[in-house]
Amino acid sequence: MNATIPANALKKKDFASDQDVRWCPGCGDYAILSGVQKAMAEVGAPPHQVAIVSGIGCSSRFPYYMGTYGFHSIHGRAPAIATGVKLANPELHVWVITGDGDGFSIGGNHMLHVLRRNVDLNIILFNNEIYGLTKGQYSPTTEIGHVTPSSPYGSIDQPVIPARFALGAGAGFVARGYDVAKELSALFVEAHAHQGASFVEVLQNCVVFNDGIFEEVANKKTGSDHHIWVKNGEPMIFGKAQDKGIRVSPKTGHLEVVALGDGITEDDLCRHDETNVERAWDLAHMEGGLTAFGVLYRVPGVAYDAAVRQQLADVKAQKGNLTMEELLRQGHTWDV
Amino acid sequence: MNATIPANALKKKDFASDQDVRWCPGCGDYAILSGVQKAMAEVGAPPHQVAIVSGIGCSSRFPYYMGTYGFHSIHGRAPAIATGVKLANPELHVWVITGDGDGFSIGGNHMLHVLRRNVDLNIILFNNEIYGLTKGQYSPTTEIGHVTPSSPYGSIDQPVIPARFALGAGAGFVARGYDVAKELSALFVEAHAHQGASFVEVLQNCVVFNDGIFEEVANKKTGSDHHIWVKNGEPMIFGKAQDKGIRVSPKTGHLEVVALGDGITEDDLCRHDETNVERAWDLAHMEGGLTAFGVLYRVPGVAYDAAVRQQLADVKAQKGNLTMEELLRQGHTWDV
Amino acid sequence: MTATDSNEASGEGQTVTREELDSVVIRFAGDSGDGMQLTGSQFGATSALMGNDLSTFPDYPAEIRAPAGTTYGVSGFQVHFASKDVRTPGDAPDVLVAMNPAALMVNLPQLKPHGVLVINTDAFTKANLKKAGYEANPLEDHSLDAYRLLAVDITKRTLEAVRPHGLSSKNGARCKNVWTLGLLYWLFDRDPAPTTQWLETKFKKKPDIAEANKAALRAGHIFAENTALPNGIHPYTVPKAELPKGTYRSIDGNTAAAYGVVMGAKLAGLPVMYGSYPITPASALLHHLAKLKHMDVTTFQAEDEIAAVCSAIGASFGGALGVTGTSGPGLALKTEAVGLAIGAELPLVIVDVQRGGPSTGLPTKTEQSDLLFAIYGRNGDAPLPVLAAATPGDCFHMAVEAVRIATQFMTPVILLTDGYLANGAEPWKIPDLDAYEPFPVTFQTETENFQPFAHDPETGIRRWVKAGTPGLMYRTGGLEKADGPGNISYDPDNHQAMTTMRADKIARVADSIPEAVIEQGEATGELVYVGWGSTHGAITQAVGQLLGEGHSVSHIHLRYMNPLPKGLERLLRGFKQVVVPEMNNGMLDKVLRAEFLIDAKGVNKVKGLPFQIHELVEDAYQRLGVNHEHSNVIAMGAE
Amino acid sequence: MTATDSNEASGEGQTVTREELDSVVIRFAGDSGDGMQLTGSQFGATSALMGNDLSTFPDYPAEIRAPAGTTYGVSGFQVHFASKDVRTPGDAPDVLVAMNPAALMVNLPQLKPHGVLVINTDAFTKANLKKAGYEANPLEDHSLDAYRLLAVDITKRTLEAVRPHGLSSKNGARCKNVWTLGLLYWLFDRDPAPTTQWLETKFKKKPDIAEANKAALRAGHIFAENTALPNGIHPYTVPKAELPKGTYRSIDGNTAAAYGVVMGAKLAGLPVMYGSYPITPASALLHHLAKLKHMDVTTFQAEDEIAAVCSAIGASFGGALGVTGTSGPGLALKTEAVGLAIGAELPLVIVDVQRGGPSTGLPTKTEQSDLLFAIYGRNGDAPLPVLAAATPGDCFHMAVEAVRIATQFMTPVILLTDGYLANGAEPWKIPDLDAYEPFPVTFQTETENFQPFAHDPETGIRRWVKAGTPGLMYRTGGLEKADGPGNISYDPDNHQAMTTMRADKIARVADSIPEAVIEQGEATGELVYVGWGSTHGAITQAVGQLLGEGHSVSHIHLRYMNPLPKGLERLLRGFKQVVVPEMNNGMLDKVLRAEFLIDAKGVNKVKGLPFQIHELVEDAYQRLGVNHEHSNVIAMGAE
Ligand SMILES: Cc1ncc(C[n+]2csc(CCOP(=O)(O)OP(=O)(O)O)c2C)c(N)n1
Ligand SMILES: Cc1ncc(C[n+]2csc(CCOP(=O)(O)OP(=O)(O)O)c2C)c(N)n1
Ligand code: SF4
Ligand code: SF4
Ligand SMILES: [Mg+2]
Ligand SMILES: [Mg+2]
Repeated sequence: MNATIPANALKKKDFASDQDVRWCPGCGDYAILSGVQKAMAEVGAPPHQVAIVSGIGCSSRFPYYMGTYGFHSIHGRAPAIATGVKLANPELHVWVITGDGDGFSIGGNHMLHVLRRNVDLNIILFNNEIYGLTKGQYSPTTEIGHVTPSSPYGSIDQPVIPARFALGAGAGFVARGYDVAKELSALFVEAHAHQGASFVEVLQNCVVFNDGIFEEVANKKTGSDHHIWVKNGEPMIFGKAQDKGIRVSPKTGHLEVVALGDGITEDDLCRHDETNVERAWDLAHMEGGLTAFGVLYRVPGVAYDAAVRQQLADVKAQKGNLTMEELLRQGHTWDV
Repeated sequence: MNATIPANALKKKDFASDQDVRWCPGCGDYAILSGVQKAMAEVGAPPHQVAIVSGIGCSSRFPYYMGTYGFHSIHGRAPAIATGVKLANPELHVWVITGDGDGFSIGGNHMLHVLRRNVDLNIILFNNEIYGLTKGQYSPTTEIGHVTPSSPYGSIDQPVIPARFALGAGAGFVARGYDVAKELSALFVEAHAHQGASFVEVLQNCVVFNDGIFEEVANKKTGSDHHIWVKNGEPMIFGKAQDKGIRVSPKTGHLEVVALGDGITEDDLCRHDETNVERAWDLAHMEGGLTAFGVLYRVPGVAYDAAVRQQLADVKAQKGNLTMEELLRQGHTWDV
Repeated sequence: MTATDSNEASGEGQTVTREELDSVVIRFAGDSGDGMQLTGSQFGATSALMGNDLSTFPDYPAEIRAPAGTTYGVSGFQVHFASKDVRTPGDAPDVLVAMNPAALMVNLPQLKPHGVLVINTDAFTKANLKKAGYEANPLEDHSLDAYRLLAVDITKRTLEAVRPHGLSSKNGARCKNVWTLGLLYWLFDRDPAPTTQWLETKFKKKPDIAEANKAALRAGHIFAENTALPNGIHPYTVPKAELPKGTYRSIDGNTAAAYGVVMGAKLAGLPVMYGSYPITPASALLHHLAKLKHMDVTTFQAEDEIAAVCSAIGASFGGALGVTGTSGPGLALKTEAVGLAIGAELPLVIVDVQRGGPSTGLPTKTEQSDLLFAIYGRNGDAPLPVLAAATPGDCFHMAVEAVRIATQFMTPVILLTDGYLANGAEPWKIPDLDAYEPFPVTFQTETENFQPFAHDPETGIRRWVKAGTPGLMYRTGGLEKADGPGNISYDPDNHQAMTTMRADKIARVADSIPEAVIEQGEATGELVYVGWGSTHGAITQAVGQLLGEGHSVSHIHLRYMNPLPKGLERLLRGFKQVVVPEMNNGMLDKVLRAEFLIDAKGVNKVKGLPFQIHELVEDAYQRLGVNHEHSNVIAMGAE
Repeated sequence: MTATDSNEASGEGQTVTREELDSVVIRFAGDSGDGMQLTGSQFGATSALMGNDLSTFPDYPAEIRAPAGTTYGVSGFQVHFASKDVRTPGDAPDVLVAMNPAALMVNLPQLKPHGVLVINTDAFTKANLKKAGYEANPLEDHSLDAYRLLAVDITKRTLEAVRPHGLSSKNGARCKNVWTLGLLYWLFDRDPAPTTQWLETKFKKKPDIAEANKAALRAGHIFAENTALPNGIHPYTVPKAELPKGTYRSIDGNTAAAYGVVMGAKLAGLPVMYGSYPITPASALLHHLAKLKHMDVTTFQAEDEIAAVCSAIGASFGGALGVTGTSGPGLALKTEAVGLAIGAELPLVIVDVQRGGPSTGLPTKTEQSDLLFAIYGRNGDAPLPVLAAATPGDCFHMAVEAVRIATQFMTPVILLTDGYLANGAEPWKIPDLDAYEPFPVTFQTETENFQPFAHDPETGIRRWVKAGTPGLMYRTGGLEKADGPGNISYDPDNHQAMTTMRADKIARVADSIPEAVIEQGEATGELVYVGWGSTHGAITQAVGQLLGEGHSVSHIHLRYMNPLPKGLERLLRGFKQVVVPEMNNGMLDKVLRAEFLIDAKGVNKVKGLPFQIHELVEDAYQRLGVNHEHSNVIAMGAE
C-alpha cells in the first residue's frame, strides 16, 4: 500500500535523524543518503510509514541517519528481518540497505530468497567492492588481483556481478546507479514504485580502502564516455558527444558498443526494453569498460507479501473466523 | 589432477559401499546413484581418490552408498566443506551431492560462492521439488500453488530456476539431466572432466511426496516430445519423430520452439553453442513445457583451488621457505 | 497388563467373557511402510474416546521408508491405555504386534515375560528372516515358546477380505495394518466405529480404498471373534479411567504448543507471525500453524533457521508476535539472532523441540540435551528466560507462558519441549479458556518525551513501539544502546548499566511465575527427584510407586528453568539427597549445584528413549539402600 | 609515573638533567584521523627497543573515521613503560596527550591528579569546543590548573617544520602526531632513530611524505629541548628494565596466536588450512596467516563464518589442520558445525577473540563473556576442550596447546583470547622453539581390520584417516555412528556408549595438561583470586601490591577452562575466600561452584575495558576488611 501525503508537503530534511553522520569524510555513502532522503520526500511517504533495515557494515549504519523507523540488525540478515517487518506491517514501506559484503558475502542466501519470492522491499546494495567497516579486506565483488590485508598477494576469487545474480535469482526489478549521480534519487523513486522486490546496486566510493575504483565511470569529466543511462523505449546512445551507442551485434546476437557515424545511425541502435531479461543480462556486464546505469530490468509481478495477505483474507472469507474454543474442540472430543 | 587408472580396470560395483541403500523403493535416487557409480568407473578415478560431500536430505544420504570417501555433513554446508577438502587435498576428486532444499534453501549462499569462485567440485543437485526427508514440505523449486503440509492452502513462493541461478552466480559449467535418463552418467563424466565448479541439476522423482511431477518430461513414451538433449554444435531437434526444433525467433531474438516442415528446415534451427551464456539462459527455462537436458553451458576457466595452489607455489618460489625461527625474528628484535 | 477382575462383555451379537485389566501396553511394530504409526494412533484415539487414560510413543527411523525388512527400517508405536492414571507409554509391552521378522528381532527383547505376541506369518520368508538376522525361523524353533503366540497369515486374510473391492494385491496388502487393528479391537473390546469414520474421512476421495480398509477392519474383528484363541489369550477389557470431569481430546505436544502460541497471542491481543524452517521433530508446529490463517496467524517458511528467526524478530519490530520453532541444529543457527533480540529488547518466542545430539545426532529420537545451550548459548552476557513443558498437554500452557513472558518482559523466551512430548499423545481435558488472565500488550503511542529505550525504573522493561506509529520513529539494532535514547553508545558505564539491567530484568521474571512446589511426597525427607520436561511422566509413576511402598521420596518438577522459581532452594534443602533424572549427560544438576551449592546428582539416560519407570525405581532403591531383590514389585504380572 | 632518582642525560649535544622514573603511563588521544594508534605504537616499540618492559592498550571507536571533533570519534592509545615488571597498560595515565577538545573531554577524568597534559591548542576552536561539549575553553577558564599543562600550537609548529617538503597544508598537518611524538621522545629520553627508520620503510614509495614526517619528528624533539618547560615538567628518563636474558620482540595477541597455530602445525607435521571470515577484533589472524603462504599455510576467506568453519572441517577430513578464527557473533554462527566436528571426531582449532556483547555489542571493546558459550554452546551433549590465553605472548603458547589437544584427542578445541590481548602489545622474549616437544600426527594407513570409528579402549580416541589414503575409504557425518564401524546407528545402547565416550575423552584431556598452581602468594590463606584470560596482568599487579602490603592473598590463573586442571579443587579449598575477577557478568564462578560446590564469588566488570589494578586492590581491601583510607597506597605520586 502506498499511503502518500500531498506532494511537496515533505522535505528531504524530514527524513534526517538527529544523529551525527559517522562516515569518513568524502565517503560515497553521504550522497546515497541524500538521494534516499530526496526520493522519500518526493514520493511523499510519511517518515513513520518507512522502515529501513540494514545488516552490518559502514553502509549498514544508514538507518541511524534517517528520521524513519530503522533496524541496524546483524550481518547479512537484513532481507530476512525486512521480510518479517513487511509481513507484520504491510503498511510500511520497507527498505533494505546492505553492502557488497553484507548482502553478497554472508547475506547472499537471503538476497536470493527475497528476490525469488518477490517480497515488496526496496533493496539498495552499496557496492564499494570492499569490506569497509572491517578495514579493507576484499569482498565478493572485488576484482581479481586486488591486494588487501587478507589478500596480500592479490585476491584470486572471481567476483560476482550483482545485477546478474539478481536476474538469476528471478528478480523483477534490477537497477544500477552510482553514489554521486544526479539521477540516483529518481532511481530510488522507481524502486519505491515497483511492487515486489526492487534491487538497486549503487557503485559507491570508499575513500579509505578502495578510493577511486569507480573514478573512470563516475567522474564528472570522463564518466559519460564510460557509462550509459538506459531509458525504457529509448535508443542506447551515450558519450559526452552522444557519439556512441549500443546495438545488437548482427554476428553474435548480443549487445555491443559501436561508434555512431560511418553508416551506423541511431536507428541501428538497440532500444532499451526493460522487460527483456536477456538484454538486461548483457547490460549487467558490458565488455570494454562500459557500465550501464538505470533500470536494467523491470517486469510486473505479484509481491509475496501481497499474496500472503490475499491468502489470509481468502481463508478467512472462506472459513470465517475460528475461535480458540472452536479450534481446541475440532476433531474428536469426548466428555467425561 | 586427474589420476586415472587403466580404462575398464574399475567396475561400477567398485564404487558401491557395503551399506544397504535406505531410500524408498522406487525413489529416483537409485538411478542417480547408479549413474554416478557408472561414471566413476568410466573415468577410472580410483575410489580412494574420490570424496563425496553432502548435506542433509534423502539425497544427501548418498555418500553412505559409495565405496569412496564420504562426508554426510550438515544441512546446506556441503559446498563449504567440499571446498576445504579440495584445498587440503587437491588430489581428490570432490563431488557435492545436494537437494533442492539442501542446496538452494539453506545452502544457497555456499552454492553461490563455490560457483563464482569456480572451485573444482562436481555438484549434483537432486531436484525433486520437495523436502523429502522432512516429509514433504514445499521447497524453493516447488511450483506455485502446491499443497503440502506447510502450504495447506497452496504455496505462494515463486520458485528459483537452478540453472539460471547458477548462470547468475557465474558458473562455468551448467548441465541438466533426469534420474532415469540413460544419458545421465555421460553427463557426470563431462562434469568430472570440467576444471572448476560443475553444476548438474538432476530432476528426481520422489515417489512418496511428489510422485510423477516430471512424468511428462521423463516418461519413456512421452518424454521425447517434452524434452530436448542439446549437444554442442548440433542443431536443436527433438520429438519422437524428430519433427520439432528450436530456433532463434526472428522477432524477439530468443529461442522458440518450432515444428519442422512448412518451410522450416533443420538449417533454420539454432545450433547449440555451449559457450553462449544467453542461449544457456533461454535453455534453462523454455516456455511451453519443453525441458532442455545436456550441457547447457560450459566455458573454460581457472579453478579456484588451482589458483590457490599456484599462489602458494609462487610465494614459495619467490620467498623461499620461512622457518618458524625466522618468522618470529622478523621485524624489530632486541637483545637483553 | 494388570488383571483386575473378570466380567461379561458382549461382542457382535454374542456374549463373551472378558478379563478385566486395568492397564495394557501394546507395541505395534513393522516396516516403515507397514502403517504402524497410523495403527498405533488409531488404537490410541479409540481408547481415549472410550474413556481410558493413555500415553503413546511413536519411535520411527530417520529414513522416510528404509528398505523393507531391515532392522533399522522398523517403525514402532507403543500405546499404554488404562483405567487408572497413566503418565508414560509404559516400560515393557504386554502385547507386541510384529508385522515382520525385523520387527520381532528389534522388539522382542522388550516384551514382558509371557507376553502376547501377534505375528504376521506371511512376512516370515527366508529372505526376510535373513535380512532381520535370524538364522532359523523363530516361529518354528520354539524360541517363542515363552510367549503367548498368536501367529496369523495376516496378509492372506487381508487380501481375502479386500478382494471384493477390486484393489491390486499390492494395494490390498496395504490394508493389513487395519486388519490387525480389527483383531486387536476385538481382543481389547474397542469400538471400531471411530476408526471406520476416520477411514471414511481420510479416503473421501478414494472410496474404494475406504471400503477395502473398512472391510479389513471388520474382517480382523470377526477373525478374532470366531477363532479359537491360543492358550492363555482371552478377550480382555479395560474399563474407563476415572478422569476429572470435562471435555477431552487427544493432543500431542506439537499441536499443544502451536495452539498455545495462538492462545498466548490472543491473550496478548496480537497477531502471530511464525517464521520457521522445517526440521524433525518440530516441523508439525509449522504445519499446524499454517492451517490457522483464519486466526490471525501468518506463517513464513523461511529459507533457513537464520531467516526464520530473523523474520520473527522483524515481525516483532513491526508489532506482531514473532515466533519461531526448531530443533537443536536449528537452534544452533539461531543463536546470533537471538542475541540481537535481547539487545533490541524485542519479544520473541522460540520453541526448541529437542532431539538426540550432538550435531544431526538422532533426529527422530528424544533427548533433553539442549538445556545448557538454551540458557548459555549466546555470545556475550545474553540472558533470557527458558521454560520447559512437562507433558504433551502442558505444552499448551507453557507456550502461553512463553508468550506472556516474552511480551511482558520484552525479551526472547526459549520454550523447551522434546521429541517425546512432540509426538506423544495423551487425552487432554480441554482447559477452561476463560480462566486465562489476558495480558494485553499496550504499545507505546505517547510522543511526548519519547525515548525508545527508556526503562521502567522498577522493572527495567522498555515499552514496545510498533514500527509505523506516528511520531515514534526510532532506530535500534545490535550495538550497545544508550539507556534511554537508545542511540549507539560505547560509554563504559552505560554498558555496565545495560548489562546489569538485562540480567536483572530476566532475574525478575521469577516474581511472575509460580513458586516451586513439591508435586509428590513430603516436603522434607530422604530423597527428592528434581525433574524437568518430559521426564515428568516417568518420575511421577516411579515416585508414586515408591511412595506406595512407603519410601521417603518426593518429586519436584521444574517448568521454569531460567530463572529458577522462588522457594526452590528451601525445598531442596529439605532432603538428604537431591537427584536429577535427565535424558542428557548431566545439565540441570550443574545449574542447581552452581546456584545453590547443593550436591545434586544426576541419573542420566542418553539413549534417545524416555526413562522407564523401573529404571527410576531401581535408582531410588539403590540410593535408599533398599534391598533390590526383595522390593522388586515392578514386574507387573501378565496373568 | 614513579620517580626514583635523578641523573644526567645528554640530549642532542647538550647535557640535561633528567629525573629518573621507574614507570610512566602515557595516553595519546585524538580524532580517529589524528594517527594516535600509530603514535602510541611507535612510542611503545621504541621503548621496548630501549629495554623497558611495557604494555599497551589501543582503544578506538567502531567507526572507521567518525566525524572529526566528536567525543565518540576519539581514538586512544595508552602505553605503560617501566624499568620494572609491567603487566597492564596502567590504571590512570601520568601523561595525557590531547590533540583536540573531544580527546580532552573524554580522557581528562582518568588523568592522575597533577598529571602532565600535552595539548594541541590549534584544535581548541569554538566549533571543536562545542562539538566536544565544552561551554567554555578549558585552556582559558583555569579548569586545568590542577594539572601540569604543556599547551602548544602543534599544528602550526608542524606546518612550519614540514613546509620545506612542499606538502599541502592538509597533508602537512597530518604530520602533527609525529611532531608530538618527537616532543615526547625528548621529554622521556627516547631514541628517535627507530621511528625515523620506520618512517623511511613505511613511506618508501612517497619520499616527500617520509621526509616531511622525519622533519616533524625532529622539530618536535628540538622544540622540547629548546623550550622552557612549564612549571613542574622536567626531562625524564626511564631506565632499562631487568628482563630475563634473550632476544625480544614486541608482540600482540593476534600475531602470537597466528604464529602459535603455525608452530603447532609444524610440531604436528601438518599443513594449516585457515578458513575465516573477517570480524573485529579477529581479522588480523587472517591477515597474518595470509602472509605465510611459504610456510604451508593456506588461507581461505570464506563467505561467512559457517563456510569458514566448514572449510576447516573439510580440510581436517582431508588431512590438513583445519583452523578458524572469529569473535562472538561469528562463534554463534559456527556452533552447528562445531557439533559436526565433535560427532565426526575430527581435529579443529577455533580461536575466539572475545569482544563486548551481546549481539554486535561493542565490537572494538574487550570482554570475556563467551566463556559459558564456548563450554556449553552447542545442541546436544557436545563437550570440547576450551583454553584461554593470559597475555599477548601467551597466545602463542596456548595456540600450540590448542593444536596439540585438537590433533591428539581428535576434537575441536576453542581457544579464547579477547580484544585486549589481541590488540595489546608487550615485549616478548622469543621462546626457545627447540624446547617444544613435537607431537607428530600419524595418520591411519593400516587397512587390515580397518574400522574408522574404532576407539582406543584406554583413551577413547579414534585414529585420524586422511581422505585419499588407499584402502581406507570411509563415510562419516553428523548422525550417530556405531562405535567401531562408524555406520549410522540408532541403537540406544550405542548412543549411550558414544555419548559417554565423547564426554570421557574430553575429561581425559586433564591428564595431558599442567596441574593447577598458585602463581602468586601462599598455598593457603584468606583470599585467592582465580583469574583466566587477559585479567592476568591486572590480577598479578594487584596481588603483587597486596602481598607487598602483607595481605594474605594468592593468585591462581587458569589457562585450561574445560576440563579444569587437576589439583584445582585442593588448591581452592586452601582459602577462606575464592574470588573470580572477570570481564563479564559472572561465568567462571558458576563453573567452579558447579564443579566443586565452593562458594566462589565474582568481581565483575562489564565496561569494555580491562580491570584497573586499583579496582582489584580495593576489592581485596573490602573482602579482607582492611581500612580503605588507611591502606590507599595505590595513587602513585606524579612527583
Ligand atoms: C557475524 C558477523 N561476521 C562478521 C562481522 C564483521 N563485519 C562487519 S561489517 C563486515 C563487512 C562489511 O562489508 P560491506 O557489507 O561491503 O560494508 P561496507 O563496510 O563496505 O559498507 C564484516 C565482515 C560481523 N559484524 N558479524
Ligand atoms: C539445520 C537444519 N535444519 C533443518 C534440518 C531438517 N532437514 C533435513 S533435510 C531437509 C530438507 C531436505 O530437502 P532436500 O535437500 O530437497 O532433500 P530431499 O530429502 O528432498 O532429497 C530439512 C529441512 C536439518 N537437518 N538441519
Ligand atoms: S571506510 Fe570507506 S565505506 Fe566506510 S565510511 Fe569510510 S569511506 Fe565510507
Ligand atoms: S521420501 Fe522421496 S526423495 Fe526421499 S527416499 Fe523416499 S522417494 Fe526418495
Ligand atoms: Mg563494501
Ligand atoms: Mg528435495
